[in-house]
Order: sequence, then structure tokens, then C-alpha cells
Amino acid sequence: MLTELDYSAIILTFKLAGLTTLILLIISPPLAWWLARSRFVLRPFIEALVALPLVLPPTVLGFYLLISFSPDNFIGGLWLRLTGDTLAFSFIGLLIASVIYSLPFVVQPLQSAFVNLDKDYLEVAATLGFNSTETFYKVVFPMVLPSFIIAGALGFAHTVGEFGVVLMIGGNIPGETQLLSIALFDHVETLQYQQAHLLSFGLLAFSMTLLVLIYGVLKKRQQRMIDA
Amino acid sequence: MLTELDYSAIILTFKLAGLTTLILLIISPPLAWWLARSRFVLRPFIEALVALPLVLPPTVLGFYLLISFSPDNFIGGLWLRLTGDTLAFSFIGLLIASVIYSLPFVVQPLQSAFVNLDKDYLEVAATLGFNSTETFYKVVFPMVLPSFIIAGALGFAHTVGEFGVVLMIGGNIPGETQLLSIALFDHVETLQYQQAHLLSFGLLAFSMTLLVLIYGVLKKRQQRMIDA
Amino acid sequence: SIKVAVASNFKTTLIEIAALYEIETGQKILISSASTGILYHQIQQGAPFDLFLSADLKRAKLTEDSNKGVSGSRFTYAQGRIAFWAPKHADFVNADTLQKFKGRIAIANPKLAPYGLATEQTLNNLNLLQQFSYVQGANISQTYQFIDSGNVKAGFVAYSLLLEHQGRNFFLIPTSYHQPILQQGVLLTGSKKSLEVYNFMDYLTSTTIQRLIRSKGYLTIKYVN
Amino acid sequence: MLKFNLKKSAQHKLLFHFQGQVELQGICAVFGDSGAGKTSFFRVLAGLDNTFCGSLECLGKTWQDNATFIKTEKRHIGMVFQEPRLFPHLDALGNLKLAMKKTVNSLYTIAELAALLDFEPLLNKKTQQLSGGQKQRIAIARAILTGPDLLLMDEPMSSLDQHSRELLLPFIKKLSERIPIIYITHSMQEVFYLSQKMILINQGEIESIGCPQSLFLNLDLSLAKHNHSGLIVNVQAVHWDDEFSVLHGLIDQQTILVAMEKPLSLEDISIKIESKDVILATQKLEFSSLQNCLRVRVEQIEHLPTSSVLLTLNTGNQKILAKITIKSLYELKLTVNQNIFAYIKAMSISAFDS
Amino acid sequence: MLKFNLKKSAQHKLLFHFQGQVELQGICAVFGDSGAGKTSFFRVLAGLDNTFCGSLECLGKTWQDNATFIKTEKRHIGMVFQEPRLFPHLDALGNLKLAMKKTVNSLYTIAELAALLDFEPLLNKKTQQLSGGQKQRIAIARAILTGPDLLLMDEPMSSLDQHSRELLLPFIKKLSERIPIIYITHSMQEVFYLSQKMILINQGEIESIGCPQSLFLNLDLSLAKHNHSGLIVNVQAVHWDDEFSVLHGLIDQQTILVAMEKPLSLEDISIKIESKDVILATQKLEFSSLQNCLRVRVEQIEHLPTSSVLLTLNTGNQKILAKITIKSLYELKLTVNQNIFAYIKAMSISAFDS
Ligand SMILES: Nc1ncnc2c1ncn2[C@@H]1O[C@H](COP(=O)(O)OP(=O)(O)OP(=O)(O)O)[C@@H](O)[C@H]1O
Ligand SMILES: Nc1ncnc2c1ncn2[C@@H]1O[C@H](COP(=O)(O)OP(=O)(O)OP(=O)(O)O)[C@@H](O)[C@H]1O
Ligand code: MOO
Ligand SMILES: [Mg+2]
Ligand SMILES: [Mg+2]
Repeated sequence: MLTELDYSAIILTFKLAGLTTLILLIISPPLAWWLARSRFVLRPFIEALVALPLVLPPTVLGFYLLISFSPDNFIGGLWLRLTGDTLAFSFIGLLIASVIYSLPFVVQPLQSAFVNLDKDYLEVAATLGFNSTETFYKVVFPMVLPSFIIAGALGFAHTVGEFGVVLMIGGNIPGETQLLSIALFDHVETLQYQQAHLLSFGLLAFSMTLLVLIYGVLKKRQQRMIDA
Repeated sequence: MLTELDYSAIILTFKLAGLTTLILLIISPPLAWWLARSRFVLRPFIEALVALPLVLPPTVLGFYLLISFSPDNFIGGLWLRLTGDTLAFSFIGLLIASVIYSLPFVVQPLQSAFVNLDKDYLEVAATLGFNSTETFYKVVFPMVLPSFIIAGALGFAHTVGEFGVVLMIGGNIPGETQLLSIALFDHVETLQYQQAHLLSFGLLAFSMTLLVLIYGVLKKRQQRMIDA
Repeated sequence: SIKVAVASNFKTTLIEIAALYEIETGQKILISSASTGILYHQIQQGAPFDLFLSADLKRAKLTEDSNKGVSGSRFTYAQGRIAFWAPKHADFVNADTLQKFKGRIAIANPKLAPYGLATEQTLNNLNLLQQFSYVQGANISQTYQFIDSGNVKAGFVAYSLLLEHQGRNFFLIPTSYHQPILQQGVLLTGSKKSLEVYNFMDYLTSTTIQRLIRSKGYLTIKYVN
Repeated sequence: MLKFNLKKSAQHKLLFHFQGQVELQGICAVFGDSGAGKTSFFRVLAGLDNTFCGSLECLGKTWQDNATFIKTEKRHIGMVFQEPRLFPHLDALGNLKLAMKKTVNSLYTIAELAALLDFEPLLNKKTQQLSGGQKQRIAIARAILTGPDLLLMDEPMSSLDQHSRELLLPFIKKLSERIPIIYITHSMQEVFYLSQKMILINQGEIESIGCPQSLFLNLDLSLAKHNHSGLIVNVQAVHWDDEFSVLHGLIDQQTILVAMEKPLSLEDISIKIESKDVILATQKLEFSSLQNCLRVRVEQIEHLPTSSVLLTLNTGNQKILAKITIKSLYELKLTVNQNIFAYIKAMSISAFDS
Repeated sequence: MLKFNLKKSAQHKLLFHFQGQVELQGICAVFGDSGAGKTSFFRVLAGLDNTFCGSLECLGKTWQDNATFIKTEKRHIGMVFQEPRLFPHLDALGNLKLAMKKTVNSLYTIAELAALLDFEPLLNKKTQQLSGGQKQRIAIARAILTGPDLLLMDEPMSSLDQHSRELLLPFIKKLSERIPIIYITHSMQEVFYLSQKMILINQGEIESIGCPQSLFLNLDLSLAKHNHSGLIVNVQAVHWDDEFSVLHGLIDQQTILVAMEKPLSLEDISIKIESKDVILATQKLEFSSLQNCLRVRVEQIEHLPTSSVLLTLNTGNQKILAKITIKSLYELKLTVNQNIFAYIKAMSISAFDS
């Protein structure tokens, strides 16, 4: 039923979502940590900036990304000079856009967990001789592990579901930038309902499995807290 | 510069986002509370269901909503019999779709706050004679107020930025279902860049202000916790 | 291979054509589809397409006039037709049905979609513009879905879609009621394979293919019957 | 009356078994080692741990049995937890006000308690700005303000200084005349000062319930390890001297005076004689404030570190311990089997004076 | 050596001012009322509160001055907080292992401490499954395992039972021979047992630093309120009796023996005489273990509740208090201005025996 293009879209989507989640899980913790603890005057402003992809319609966000990725503009131009390739319509471009787009979904749960973290434990960590980095990795990280899992899952799920942005800057090039969400949209657009249903159902089943697994793991942990 | 239609779209958008946020702030707390505490076997399943709008591309979600809103199908048919009107292309339909669409954004931060809540305080509340409902309103709610504010802001922002779903089930009826995000998309599509930039900028400025305000308020609270 | 950016409404047809072309020449056609508007923006920002098959004349011309399109390469590959569709109508649907129809109908957004513009012109010509209230699809396939899903009883859709999905109970609008919906293509300056693209353009406008296109519910310029 | 038979098992192992009954009047002390199960006992009494099975009856109401489980909020108890557990989002006053939301009638107002427990200047402080002892006092006030039928207090004095203790102990004793209190403590002094009844918990079980003195004197109980500093002797009551508030009794036919509060009836009692309060003499001492003189035989002489010696003395059938300096031992030339006099101040025998 | 001059103000009000210096050797006790500022003092020592200004020098290193602020993790201190603060996501063993991550050399292994502090069976328990006292012991072990240069302990015994205290106090005393310890406590017994030096904090300030005995005897200090149970007298040292480990001294020219550990040099000392340890006699008592006899004049007789009386006695220039029963008062027919004998057991004078 599914075409070869559909399969390549599925693979591409998971590659993109996986890489995006990886990058987000690397850059978000320090950012969220900083946002949770800093007293810098501009902090609320930066916080708002991170949250922005939530407010802008994805197509509009995509439109502005498309413009800034254009070789005529600074970022796109710089990229072209460095790599000899355009940023838009490339996998790298999609990756950058996905990271920006899904950033708030990863930063928010982490930040919220960090804010709720009892400062008492950080003090203990300091008396154990841990500096900030060690405290983060040896104490904070394991303490808020459930939030990390939630954050990663949200980031992954949201990247899989990403549509407006990738439509704009991806160019829907089969095998290169044609993602599952776009393939699905194409099927809907061209009224190929059967394929659309099939893909939707697959996506649904996959996400459900992923989420049920994650929430199942968390449930165990959570239950421990409830029981204790 | 902006047309009358743009203004009516702006008003409509805020009406929709406001009402959606209101409804979400009413239904999410009990749901999140239940999700955070329940030991019901199907809980991870329901949790995944709530998170689903994160994974499905909005247009696809909209497509399925369109189908289920159809008078030929159960929900739409029921609605038609009850109100004599179709659910699709109506404000109520948009409202329902928005609530479904933004639900995970409100439930997630609340649930995460509830899970992190120290059970000790709930025990104290019980010894003070509070039943579960009173405990929730007199103890839990004030304790996790920052999370409520974040949840509300995310829900609101996400509804403002909603596009794919609205496009599918709204029908772009001026003053009824023509929202800001669609007006913005129209301007981009019809190459009316100036209006598009203006609207984008307005949306951006508004969202930034809202977010900066919210995060500013939270910052004060947060700082208190850091200082203490 | 050649990268073709095609308006969504022509995608299914193009897939068939591309398959034939590949059999005949061994040349692969990579198809990217989106709404004409999005494709136009992408091309303006340097999207690596070879050929742009727009759903209208306007965006094709804008592209040709910009530095992204090869001037003089613009051509019409198909002409769209619209139909008034009332799938649940009890009787045979004809002009009279349209005249007497009351209530809400679905149309494509005249600002965004050429089929929508044609619909508006038609209704204007028939003095029916005020008779209905409207729901607008962002493109013609969304409009089709509004009606197909049962949410709207009737509306104007592309004849090609009705043919493809064996839609019944429609009234094909005479082409004289609106300005022709010319779907035009243009070669893009970024293409490094202009020779191959020209070959494919010739193929598109060849008699066989134009006949094929006609059978899909379009009119064609060279052989209007 | 509090009547309970409650069990908790995990993985087929019995973790706790609390069985017994006790009159709820005044203060009932709960005593036991760290990890014995005192807090666990409180949690099941309060309904905070519903994994116990068995029955629990309190003040005439069934709180738990096979069919019933009254929720914590319906048990009308006040609880002082082992940690203060003040709500972090409220200041001290906010915490106290919240506690009164469901109060029907409280014995005290916030202002009265603030004066009694000495926290008036703290009312507007954030909980994070309070010291350990300050939090503890607010937590005690919070539990009292709920106007409970029964007050459970888990080591409420543990982080308080001597001054605060002296302020609070008499207050709690007075409070217990109006609200029955169950009170966990590690301090023998508090037990003796506050309570007429004591529940002894050891290794997850109720080991014994009874009057504190008799429990501390019972060498069969786990408390015996506390007794190296002195031994318990039984006193046969002879007559009560109301003028001096002193009990005249006999230890192995020898007279002894015990300063104490008036007993309800003239009953034989047990007393603990601290080894360091015993003065030894080879001849009778006259004209002194030493009221009690026992003729004893030296049974054993044991050298302790820090230049002191512990003598085991036989009064006839019972034994007492005496701790003196080596110097005294040498000067008095005491030897095993010698018959000597042991003096004890009447003041030293009463259990607790603050 | 610990040398500090640290101030903290808020809204132009001086909240804390800690100034002083103390030799870091053995245990230095920190004593003060609830809310006096003991924990706050620890926080600034540990570098957990950087809102103080002033200077702090410890063990030859400058920890804080105008230009310097050494972070907590660089101060090599171990800290036992007033609450256990165990990490909730780890079990007991996990908490202890984590503490050793940065340890260079620890005096003890986890297994050794588990045996010494009696928590072997608890190692695999989740922190939520530990009792209050169990958590406290793990927290103490955690601080020791970091192998610190200085150990700060904030009321480490407060939630422990008598048995655990008796286990831990000698251990801590021994530990202090290798790691200097600063130790907050509310217990006078602990102060006297553990420490040779004491920092007295009152209302946010260091009121005095010195040897515990002299501080408790100083009526000018806030500690005076602890003294109603007895008074402090100065003893002129005469000679040290090594055989019996007893100091021979004079109170107003009258001989007195004080059982104590060997002093470094023969110096005049102060002692506290508990009022209930004083035995009064109208004639000399011979042949008894009572070592100390002072001729005194009755200055005042005060009736207390609970059928006892408090007598103020004059030894010449100094005063002591005696608490006896009314019965003794009547039998001895004591009156104001009468000259009598006051006896004190040498054992009663030594500060603490466990
Ligand atoms: N949730 C739990 N799950 C399993 N075991 C527990 C749990 N809570 C406590 N325990 C264990 O039960 C025993 C009794 O604990 P409890 O807290 O009742 O002691 P406690 O008598 O209050 O001691 P302390 O005086 O130290 O506070 C301890 O050995 C403890 O480890
Ligand atoms: N973060 C803070 N901000 C303002 N005031 C504080 C803060 N922390 C403590 N205080 C106040 O400083 C005083 C000293 O508190 P601290 O915790 O040092 O007392 P403590 O001597 O340790 O008492 P305790 O024996 O009760 O633990 C108290 O009056 C307290 O209310
Ligand atoms: O394919 Mo179009 O651009 O929606 O008519
Ligand atoms: Mg306990
Ligand atoms: Mg403190």
C-alpha cells in the first residue's frame, strides 16, 4: 500500500527527529538551568524568545526561517560561503529549523523541574565538594531524570509532528526533505485517503507505543514516590 | 495598513484563545491530578492519548476532526440534531478543536508539577482536616501556582499560533472562523509582504510582552525561592 | 533526474506522466508538491528545482519575470475546469440546481487558489454571489474535502478531482463563465539540466500527454475540443 | 480509649505488629529506639498509612477494621510530624490560618499561642527564614489550632533549646487536661514529667504498655539497657505524709522517704535510685538533710574509667548501685561483704524537676 | 585557627554580626537559644550564604574577605545539616557512595562507619523508608566520608535515642582528635562531655567564646537563665592529685576536691554546683563518701512548689544554692543566718558521665 517514497519519508523523519532530540537534549539542559537560576535582567526576554515558536503559526515561522536561510541574507550567505550549499532545502536546514521549533518543548519541562528542585540538595552537593558542573551531572540530572525523559519524548514527538515549518523550508524533496508529516499531508491533499489513513494509523500506533512505554517507565518511578 | 478583516481576525483569535485557555484551565487540573496520582492500569494509555496532538501533524489532526465533525458521523450528527447547526466551520467547532489541540500543553506542566509535589504536604493537609478537593484548592493549587501560570500561557500562546487545524475545520469565514494565523498565511501566500510583516511583528510583540510579563512575575517568585 | 515543483492539484496526474516518461526515456522525475504560493516562495529563496508547474498564470509569470525563471520558457500545460458539485442532491444536477440552491457552499479561497478565483468570477457572472454563504478552503482539494466529508452540501471543485474520485451529481461549469484557469510552467534559472528539462517540457506538451491530461479533466491549449 | 491490633507485612515478612489498648487521658508517651516503629505507629493511627490490616478503635469510634477505613481528615486529629513540614509558599501566620480553616472550636487563638509559645515576632516570616526550633514551635501551634480530639506529637521538642522546652513542657502538660495527647520522645525526663502511661515500642512491636516507672524498672524489657546508671527497687508503701508531700515506705524492712505527688491510693511503688546519688558511710550520719539511710552489704566493687568505682549494694533482697570516687573508696577502706550505710537524698528520688 | 568578622544586614538593619576567633582542635561547641543564629553562623562558615561581608580565615586559609570568596566545594568541609537532607533518589548506600566521589582520603570506609554507627542493615533502604534517627546517622556518616578538614555538625543528636547517643558521642569525641569539629547543640551534657571550647551565640551575635564551664558560670551572659539549678563558684587551685585524678582547691579558704581530667597546668577554675547535689548538715558528717564539706551561712530560704526549698548559702565571699525537702528543713530547724555545713559529693561536680 505504502509507496517507496512513504518509506523513505518515514526513515528520514526518524533520522531528523532522533538527531533533533539529541541536539536538544545537549543544548537544553544548560539553557534551562540558566533560565531557572539566573538573575540577569534580560532573562525573561530570552525566556520569551525560547517560547516564541509556540506562538507563531508554523508556516509563518517557516516563512521567516526561509527568508533568513536565503543566500541573500546573513545566515544563509554565511552558510553558502562556508559549505558551498544552501541552508534551505537541505537536511541541515531542516535540522536547524526543527531544533528551533521544538526547543521550547524540551526547555520548558526541564526548566520547570529545575525551578522546583529543592535548593537544599544543591547545598549538600557543594559540601560534598562538587562544583556546579559536577553537581549538575551527579545530583541534579539523576534527581530530575523523569523530566528529562518527558522532555526528550515531547521533543521527539513534536519533531515527528512538525509540518508547517518543514513544508516551508524543506521543499518537500523526496528522499531529502520529504518528511512523514508532509507525505501524510500530500496524501490528504491528493485525496488518497487510504494511504493517509494507513500512515496516520502507523504514526498513531508508534507514538502511542512510545508514549505508553515512556509513561509506563515514569509511572513506576512516580509510583515509588507515591508509595514512599 | 491592516484591513478590517485583519482586525476582526485579531479579535476573533483572542476570543478563541481566551476561551480555550479558560476551558483548559478548568478541565486540565483534575485530569493532570488524576494522571499524576492514579494507579489505574490504563493510565499510561490515557496519558498517551492526551499527548497525541503533539505527534500528529496539525493538518492531519484537522482532517480527522473534519471527518468526525461531519453530520454523517456520530459527533457531528449528534451536534446537528441538538443545535441544528454543523460543528465544522463554526466557532464552537474551532473551540473544541483548539481545546483538543492545546490540551497537552496545559496538562503536561501541571502534571509534572503535581508529580514533583512532595507528598508530605498532602499528609499535613489531611491532618488539618482537608478532604481531597479542599487539599487541591487550598494547598496544591497555591503551591504550584507558577506551573498554572506557565500552563495557561502555553495554552494561550499555542492556540494563537494554531494554524493547520483551523485551516482544516474553520472554512475561513470572516468574523467567524477567520483567525489571525490564517490571515497571516493569506498575506504571505498572496505576496502581501508588508501586511504579513506587520501582522507577524504585532503577533511577536504581543507574545513577547505577554511572555515577558509572565516570566517576569514568575521570576520574582522564583527568585524568592532561590534567595530563601 | 529532474526536480519538478508542482501545484498539489496536478500532482497525481504528473505522477502518471512521470512514470510514462521514465519508461520512455529512463529519465527520473522527482516530484515536490505544495500549494503554488509556497512553491513560489521557495523558488524565490533559491529552492533547487528545475521546473515549476504552477497552478496559475500569475505565479508562473512572476517567476519568469524574476531572476529565478528563464524568460521565454513559460508555457501552458493544462487548463483547469470547475464544477458545481452537490453529491447528495436527489435529482440530476444542472445549471438550474445551482440557481435554486440555497445556503452554504464550499469554494476555494479566491485570493489563494486560481480555481477559487474562477469560482468567484462564475458566481459573479451568474449574479449568484450574494445568494450563498461560503466556507473557503485554502486550496481546491481542501474544498473538495469539505464537501466530500459531508460538512457542506455543495460547492465548487476542480473537475479533475471529480473525475479522479468518480464524483457524481455535478454540473460542469462552461468555460465561458470565467477567465481560463491557465496552469503554466516555467523553467528555473538554477537548473543545471535545462536541456533535459526542455525535453520534458516538450513531452508534457506532446499530443499523447496532452490527451492524457485532457482525460483527467483538464482542457488543453493546442487541442481544445 | 485507644484500642488497636494492626499488622503490616511486606513480601511475606511481618514488618509491624501493633496490638494493645490504652486509656486516652492526659499524655501517653511512646518510647523506643531509633527505627523501632514509633513514627510508623503514628502513621497508622493517623490514617496516613492504609497498608496495615487489622482493627483500630479510638474514642469510641471505629477508625479501621475489615470493612471500615476512616480517612485522616475525618479522624479529627492534630499531628506534629517529626519534621516541621510547614507549607513553603506561606509565611508563619499563613500556615497557622490555614490550619484553622476547618476548625470548629479551638482552645486557643493564634495570638494566644504566639504568646504562649513565644513566636509573636515570627508571624510574618517566610518559613524558609525560620530557624529549626522556630519552625518546630509553629508546627506545634498549627496542630493545636485544628482543635483536634486527639493530638499526636512526634518528638516535638527534639530541636528546641532548654529554654523553649521549659516553656513548652508545662504548657503541653496543661493542654493534655483538655485534649488527650500521644507523645513520642527519646527523653526519659520528658516521659516522667509528662506522662502517666507509656507505650514501649521495640522492633516493630508494642513491647509493653504501662506506667513509665514500672516499665523502666522492668529488667525483662528492652529498656533495661538504660538502667546501668542505677537500679530500680520496690518500695512497700506504709503511709502518706500530706504535710511534706512525702511517701513513707519500706525497702527490705528499712524506712525510706520518697518525695512525690500525692498518689491516688496507697500502693507499693518502684523507684529508680541513680547510682551517683548514693552516698556511702561507714557510720551513721546525723543532723543532715540526708533523709534516707539504708543498711547495705557491699556485694561487688567495679572500677570504672575516670577514677570512679561502682559498688553493688545489697539491701537484703534487693540491690542498688553506688558510684563514688576512688579516693572515697580508699579513705573509707571499703571491701566486699562489708556492712555500710547508704544515704540517698529524698530530692534525688523524684523523677523529674525542671 | 578559625578567625572571623562577618556581618549581614538587610534593609539597613544589622541581622548578624559574628566576630571572634577560636583554636580548631577537638570539638568546639556552639550553644544558643532557638533562633539565636547558630545555623546562620554555620552557613556563612560553609560558604553557603554569600551575603555576609567581612573576613573569614580558617586553618591558615582566607576563605572570605573583600577580594576573596572561596566556594563551598573548595573549603573541604563536611557538614551535617539540621535536617538529614539525604538525596531522595538514592538509597542509603548510594548517598554514602556519592559522598566519596571527591574524597581524597577518608578516615573510614563505608563498612567501618556502618558498624560504628550501627546502620549496616539499612544500607539498601530507600531514604524514604528510613526513620528520623536512621536518616540522621546516615547523614553523619555522609559528612565524615568526604574526608573533610573541618566538620560542621548542626544538632546531629537531636532526633536520636539515648542508645544511639551513647554510641555516637564517644565516637565523635574520638573523631575530633583527627578532624576538628564545630558542633551545634542544645544539650549542656553534650557540651560538657565533648568540648573544651564553646562559642555562645545570642541574638545574632557571638556573645562569648571560651571554656564551657566558665561560660556557664558567668552570670553576665545570656546563659545565666540556665543557672537557677545551681551556681558557679571559683576554685583556687592548690595541687593536683594524680593518683585519684582529683584537683585540690580552695573556695574562700575552704578545701574542695574536684574530680576532673588532668589539667594542662595548675590554674584556678570555676565549677558549677547543682543545687540538688548539696547536702546540708548541722554537724560534721564523718566516715562517708562525701568528700567536700563547706562551712556556710544561710542567707535566704525560698519555698518552691513541690514541697522543696531553695537555700542560698554564703561561703564567705561566694554563694551556692541548695535544694532540700521541707521535711529536712523542719527537722534540721534551719533558719536564716544560721551557720551550717554543706556537703557535696566529688562525683557530682564532674560535668558529665554517660
Ligand atoms: N515506607 C517504609 N517502607 C519500608 N520500611 C520503612 C518505611 N518507613 C519506615 N520503615 C522502616 O521501619 C522502621 C521503623 O521506622 P519508624 O520511622 O517508625 O521509626 P521510629 O521509631 O520513628 O524511629 P526514629 O526515632 O528514628 O524516628 C525502620 O527500620 C524503617 O527503616
Ligand atoms: N534566610 C533568612 N532570611 C531572614 N532571616 C532568617 C533567614 N534564616 C534565618 N533567619 C532568622 O535568623 C535567626 C537565626 O536563625 P538560625 O537558623 O541561625 O537559628 P538557630 O540558632 O540555628 O536556631 P535553632 O536552634 O532553632 O535551629 C532567626 O530569627 C531566623 O528567623
Ligand atoms: O493547487 Mo492550488 O494552488 O491550491 O489551486
Ligand atoms: Mg520517627
Ligand atoms: Mg538551627
